[in-house]
Amino acid sequence: MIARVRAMRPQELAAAAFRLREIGIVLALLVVIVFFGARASNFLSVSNWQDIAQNVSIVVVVAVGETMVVLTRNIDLSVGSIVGLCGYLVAATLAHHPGVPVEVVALIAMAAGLGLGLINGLLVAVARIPAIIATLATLAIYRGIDAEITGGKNITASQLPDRFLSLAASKPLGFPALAWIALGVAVVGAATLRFVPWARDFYAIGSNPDAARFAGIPAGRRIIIAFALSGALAGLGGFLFASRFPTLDSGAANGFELTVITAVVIGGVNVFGGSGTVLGVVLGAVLVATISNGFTLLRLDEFWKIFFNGFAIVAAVTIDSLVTRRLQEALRRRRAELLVPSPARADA
Amino acid sequence: MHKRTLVVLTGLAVVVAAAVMATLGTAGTAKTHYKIFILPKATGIPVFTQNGNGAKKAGKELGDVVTYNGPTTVSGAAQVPFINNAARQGYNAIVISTPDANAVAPALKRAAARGVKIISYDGDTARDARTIFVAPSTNSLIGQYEVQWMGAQINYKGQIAILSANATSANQNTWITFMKQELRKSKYKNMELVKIAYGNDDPTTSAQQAQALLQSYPNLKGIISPTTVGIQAAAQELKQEGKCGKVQLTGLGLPNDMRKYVKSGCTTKFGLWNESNLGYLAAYVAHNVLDGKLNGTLGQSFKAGTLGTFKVAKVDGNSPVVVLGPPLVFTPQNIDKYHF
Amino acid sequence: MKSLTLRILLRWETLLVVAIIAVGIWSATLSPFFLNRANLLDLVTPYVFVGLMAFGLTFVVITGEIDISICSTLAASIVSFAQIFAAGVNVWAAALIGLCIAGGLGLVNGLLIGVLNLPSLAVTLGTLAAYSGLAFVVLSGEGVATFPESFTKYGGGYLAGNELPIALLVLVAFALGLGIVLHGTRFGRYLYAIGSNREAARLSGIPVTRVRVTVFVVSGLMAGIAGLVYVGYFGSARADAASTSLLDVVTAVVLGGVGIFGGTGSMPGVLLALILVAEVRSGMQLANLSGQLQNIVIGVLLLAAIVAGNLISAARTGSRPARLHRRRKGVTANARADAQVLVDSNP
Amino acid sequence: MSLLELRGISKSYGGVRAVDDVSFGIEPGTVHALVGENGAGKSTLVKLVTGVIQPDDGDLLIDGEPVWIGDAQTAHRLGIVAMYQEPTVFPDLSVAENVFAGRHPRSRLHTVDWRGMEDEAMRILRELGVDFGPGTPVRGLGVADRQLLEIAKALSTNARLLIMDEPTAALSPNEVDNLFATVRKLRERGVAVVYISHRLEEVAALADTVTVLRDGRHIDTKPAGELSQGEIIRLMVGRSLDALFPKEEAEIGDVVFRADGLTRRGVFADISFELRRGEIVGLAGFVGAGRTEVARSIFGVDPLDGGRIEIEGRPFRPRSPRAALRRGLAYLPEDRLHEGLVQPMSISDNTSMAVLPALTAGGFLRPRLERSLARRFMQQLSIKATSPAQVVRSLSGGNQQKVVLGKWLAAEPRILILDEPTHGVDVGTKADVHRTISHLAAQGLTILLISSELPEILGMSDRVLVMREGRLVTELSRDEATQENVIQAAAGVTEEAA
Repeated sequence: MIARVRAMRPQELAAAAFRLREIGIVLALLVVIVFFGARASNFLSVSNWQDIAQNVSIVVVVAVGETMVVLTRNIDLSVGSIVGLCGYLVAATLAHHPGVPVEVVALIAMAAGLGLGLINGLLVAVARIPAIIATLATLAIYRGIDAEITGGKNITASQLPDRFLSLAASKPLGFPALAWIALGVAVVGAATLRFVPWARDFYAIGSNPDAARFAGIPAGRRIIIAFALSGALAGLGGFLFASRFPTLDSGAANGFELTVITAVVIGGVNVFGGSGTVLGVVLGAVLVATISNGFTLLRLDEFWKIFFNGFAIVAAVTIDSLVTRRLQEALRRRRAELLVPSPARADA
Repeated sequence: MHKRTLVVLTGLAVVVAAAVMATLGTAGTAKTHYKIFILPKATGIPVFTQNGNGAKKAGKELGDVVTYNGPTTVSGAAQVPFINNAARQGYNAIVISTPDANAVAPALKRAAARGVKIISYDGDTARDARTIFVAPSTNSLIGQYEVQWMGAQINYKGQIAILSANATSANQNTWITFMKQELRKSKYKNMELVKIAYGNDDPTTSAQQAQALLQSYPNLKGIISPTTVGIQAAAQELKQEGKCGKVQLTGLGLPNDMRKYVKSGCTTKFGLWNESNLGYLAAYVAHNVLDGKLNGTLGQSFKAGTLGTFKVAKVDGNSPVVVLGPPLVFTPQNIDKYHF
Repeated sequence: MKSLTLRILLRWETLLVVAIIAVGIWSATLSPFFLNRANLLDLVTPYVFVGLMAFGLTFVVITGEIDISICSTLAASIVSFAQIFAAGVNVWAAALIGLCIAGGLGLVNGLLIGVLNLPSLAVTLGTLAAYSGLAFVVLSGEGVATFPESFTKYGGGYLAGNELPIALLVLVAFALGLGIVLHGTRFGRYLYAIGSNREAARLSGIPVTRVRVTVFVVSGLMAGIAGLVYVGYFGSARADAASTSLLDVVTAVVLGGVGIFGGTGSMPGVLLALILVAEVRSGMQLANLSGQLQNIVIGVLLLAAIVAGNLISAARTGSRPARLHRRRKGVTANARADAQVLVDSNP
Repeated sequence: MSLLELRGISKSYGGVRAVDDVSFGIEPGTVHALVGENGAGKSTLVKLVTGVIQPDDGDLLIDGEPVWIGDAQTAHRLGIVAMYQEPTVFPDLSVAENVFAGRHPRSRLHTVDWRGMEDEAMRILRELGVDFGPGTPVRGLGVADRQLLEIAKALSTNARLLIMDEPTAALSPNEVDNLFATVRKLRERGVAVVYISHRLEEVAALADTVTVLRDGRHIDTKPAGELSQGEIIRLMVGRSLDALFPKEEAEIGDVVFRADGLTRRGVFADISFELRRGEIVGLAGFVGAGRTEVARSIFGVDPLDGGRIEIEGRPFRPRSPRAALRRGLAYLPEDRLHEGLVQPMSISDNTSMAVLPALTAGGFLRPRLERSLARRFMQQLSIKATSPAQVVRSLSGGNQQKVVLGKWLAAEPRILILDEPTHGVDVGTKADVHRTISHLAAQGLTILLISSELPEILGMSDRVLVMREGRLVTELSRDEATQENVIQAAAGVTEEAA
């Protein structure tokens, strides 16, 4: 196999590298399923996988938004706070006006999220604040607003209408409702990143910002759209979060951004932007959730999950950079063979 | 734009921002009898809000200024700035419930050194860091009752788990010790305590811990949750997994929170106490300590407004303690009588 | 005649002093207790550990990198220190081991970023979670709090009639020491050179890799020292220690005038910025504002610091305020070509 | 009427006349070669035409109409596309998307029409006779394929004028033939191609008309048939040797530096030469001959795949610039802006940067010492600045170059490699630098002078080495060397073809 790889022309190597990441995650997923399946009796049970699907659905919805931001070589740390804030908005709206249909409340959450994302976009694209600092600040600011609105009076599940509470429990066709919603978001997200022109520009901006500007792509406006979408999907994530954990306090979804970024990085989205697919991110999210579920079933300490998330990010980034370095090496070696400067040619 | 004007502008902006913050500040310090600072484990948890309201009611009767504030997340370290601030603002007494007895001890001792009287309630602090501990009920009773309620519901057979709050919380650990003592009795010989999980009084974590319990112990028969946040999260989790009735639930919970779950059979018996009375009593204890009538010697007695007289005693090895009374028991039949 | 950069730096520090005075006046109106000597001296004490971490982060940011794993490094090192101490080891020996662990965690970051040239944001984001996980595994839940007074006095102890906090002396000592290292030594000059133009620094014979690894070790060590002061002040070592302090540390560094793309910044600036953050926090505490609301004000302060920095640098050089994109490290072939094309256009 | 006409175009940088009153026209459907030494103004003209910079005076006319090309986008709209030695692409995207980045073909529903895009890309690629498909990720493409991609991109915006600046520098022989076939196809489609190359045999094989530039002035424009390679060389050279090169006589000592068989796969191969104390050795050759790459490998910046180096008789393995400096070897980089100086730092900080270990006591800086060092070189190299504390960014190009020179002289090297030391600086600075170089050589410093300016090479060097396409082709003594034979060696033109 190694001989074949070395013989491959760099073009095939690059195409293979493109697919490598998704294949890699699927392989890792199979290994994990076999490992935990053997050790924990109820790991392969339907109800367990329904739990996994349910837990992963919120991560996927928010990760699709985060992916769009990371593609443009930025990062959005504030998604955790947006989920918490919009989650509380959903609960508060339903508690005070139980009559409002659930779908409208979801749209309200997405609209609120969109607004918060827009602010992130303006801070990064217009005020020229580096994304890491801007979203670190808005992480704290949105969490503060969340605490101010909650003002110490948590909304408990008992105040929420049953129609909303039953959403998380319902499993149409055996597949949790939240997971259906996440699937829809992933499909729409993948389609957008594939077929919508301004979404394709995210890739160009992340891959080579100078060339993108040169090709006439309005980088600033595109980045604002990316942050706005990330905020909107985090808002929808807030809606799902509130239905899954109906008792909300101002600390809801604290640190959730780390889980989301783990899924995005493991999912093969390049930290420097320019490459990454929604399929990869969904697979990455499922892998993380499966391992976390496996840890629970093995009654491992809760905190190994946090350690695993961190370790996975570092490992994914290291593998990513080694693969690209190996590819450039192959390119240079191949070009060297072609370029044998023979003195004879000069005197022709 | 010339550099110098630019910098002056930025300087001005900062000064204006500072002025805006001034209008935000709301505290005023009116001089009345005593100033008492109520510091809960965290604001936002309904039971602690009710403690605060009870204390304020007592404050009105006693003519004291009662302030209720605290961190939004449950952590001992987060309470330290509030303790220092209360001392600095000249409060006469701090009435504190803490999730981490040791984390707050140094700050409380510093405050005491400045003449501030320290009273603990609900979550006790290190013994040498407070004058009197106001207990909602006799700890041993709470521990025994919860095991008895659970035993009755699963007719004394099967695996059970405990979903607690913080691992460092004194009241939780005391109740759990008494639960273990109760479980050693022959009546409970085929009931097995398999796991103690910690939800840190955070609704989301408690729900995740409850789901983890159900997943990692497929044939679990019952969950005891001695915290109002934990019992409510566990009930919601059982409802979502459709396991109400299959896995019994008991512990300490607020009637308003649990009414819906009692009606849908997720729990048939749980207990608590009147949280506002607990706050009311704690405020009276603080007032009497400041008057010098109480200084923590056993046997001293005092009148706590409408609640009658209480005596300082040594209870379950902890002293000096003032106990509110026996726990209330809520059942599907009497749940509608209580509205807190 | 002072050079241009010195004048601007001074201008930034004087701005901080003005802000400190303004916030002081505001806090005084809130409570008569604010202006008494004991209170003023005690103002910074709860944030000394934030300042020590900010000093470590300043070294990293000046070289053009970032380290957001410092709070988890602090947590992991103090829980290890606590467990070793609880196992009966003398407190100072245990503290030394804790520091070595903190330095070791910093070294891991340094090797991944300095030697393997991985992006520092992604790596330290990963180690933020990994080290926090380690901290909880070492000491989940039950905090250790039986530390002797002889140790905790450096965090929470007082001198001179119970008014002068020892922690303040620790902070000033480190500010002086590290300030000398940064502004007065060869190592410090290397940081500014690498932060401004890493390629030119390498061509000038500066041991770039060794320096970049070292700054992350320094950042780790300072998180370790901050941890010891934290334990002293709060009296207990828990795995979730300093989990909400990242915002304050980053604000102290950025508000202190340290350019986020590297190459600029001074230790006095960061110290003044820390005092300002501490003052704002304690003022808001006096106004009984909740911890979360305080975070809003600090978050706005952080954003304002960057915008002001952008405006000043734009005014000073008249160029576009700041790059919209961080240049992808490891300049690829075609990027060099761009550089080649443009080099002739502005001699 | 010509597609693009330059009329009286002039452009100068800080006193240096880069382009001086140039006028000529480029006809559609022709390959128009632009030749001249480095610094003759070729790349400045390219930047003028592609809107990167604007002329001081004179007009650019498209189809006879005067136009003002304010930026790259305007040039694009006018159909002018430039292609550089290393094409700028989106490495993470596929070939088709690289061609249509920012202007994806839309389907009826305003979505990206992938099939249409790939078909269109396939059509263009087929026309260029390319062997990779539209779906290939660009990250895996070599330089030659990336150039074809740039051409495809130009065709997709139906560009009318394609400028190719040294396109064959990094190509293998059959890749060059492939490129020629493509250029001929473009010509048939009526596209005008401006072909800039120092490889005169390529110019002879491909170009319809040739324009020769020298010292920024337009010398002549003639149909290719009427100019032999030798005549082109004679027009290219003959720069006035007006600048009097004060070459002090230096007594040449024994061998200080010996390199043999230096090789870096795909860049340069078996380079062997010796340098003697007090000697100035000129290293001539065109852009892409590998001179800078050799210097960077010797100085430890880039890796070295083979060969041995001896400094003062002792073997030297170039691991890093730091190791080279410790052995008394210094390298003044070609790219002053990015590799020579740290712009935001002061003159004294930059001057002392390479010698900090010597200037510090126990690791502590001694600013007084640094300032006096800086003053010494400001005075020695007559650098015009207010004080050593002045930020380098605010200095003129010439003064910046002197600061870089001062920085490396401060390192008191025994062997100094200078890479284009007077590139793009005013005449005054050039004379100062030359005076300093020859003075240092007289004091026993060994200098390897890499330069693309023939008068400088001939005027300053005791010996001249010439490199072409990664090989050392000839060595000429000071007396043998003339502008013609150096250029001929560099361009690979033999006697009989002249």
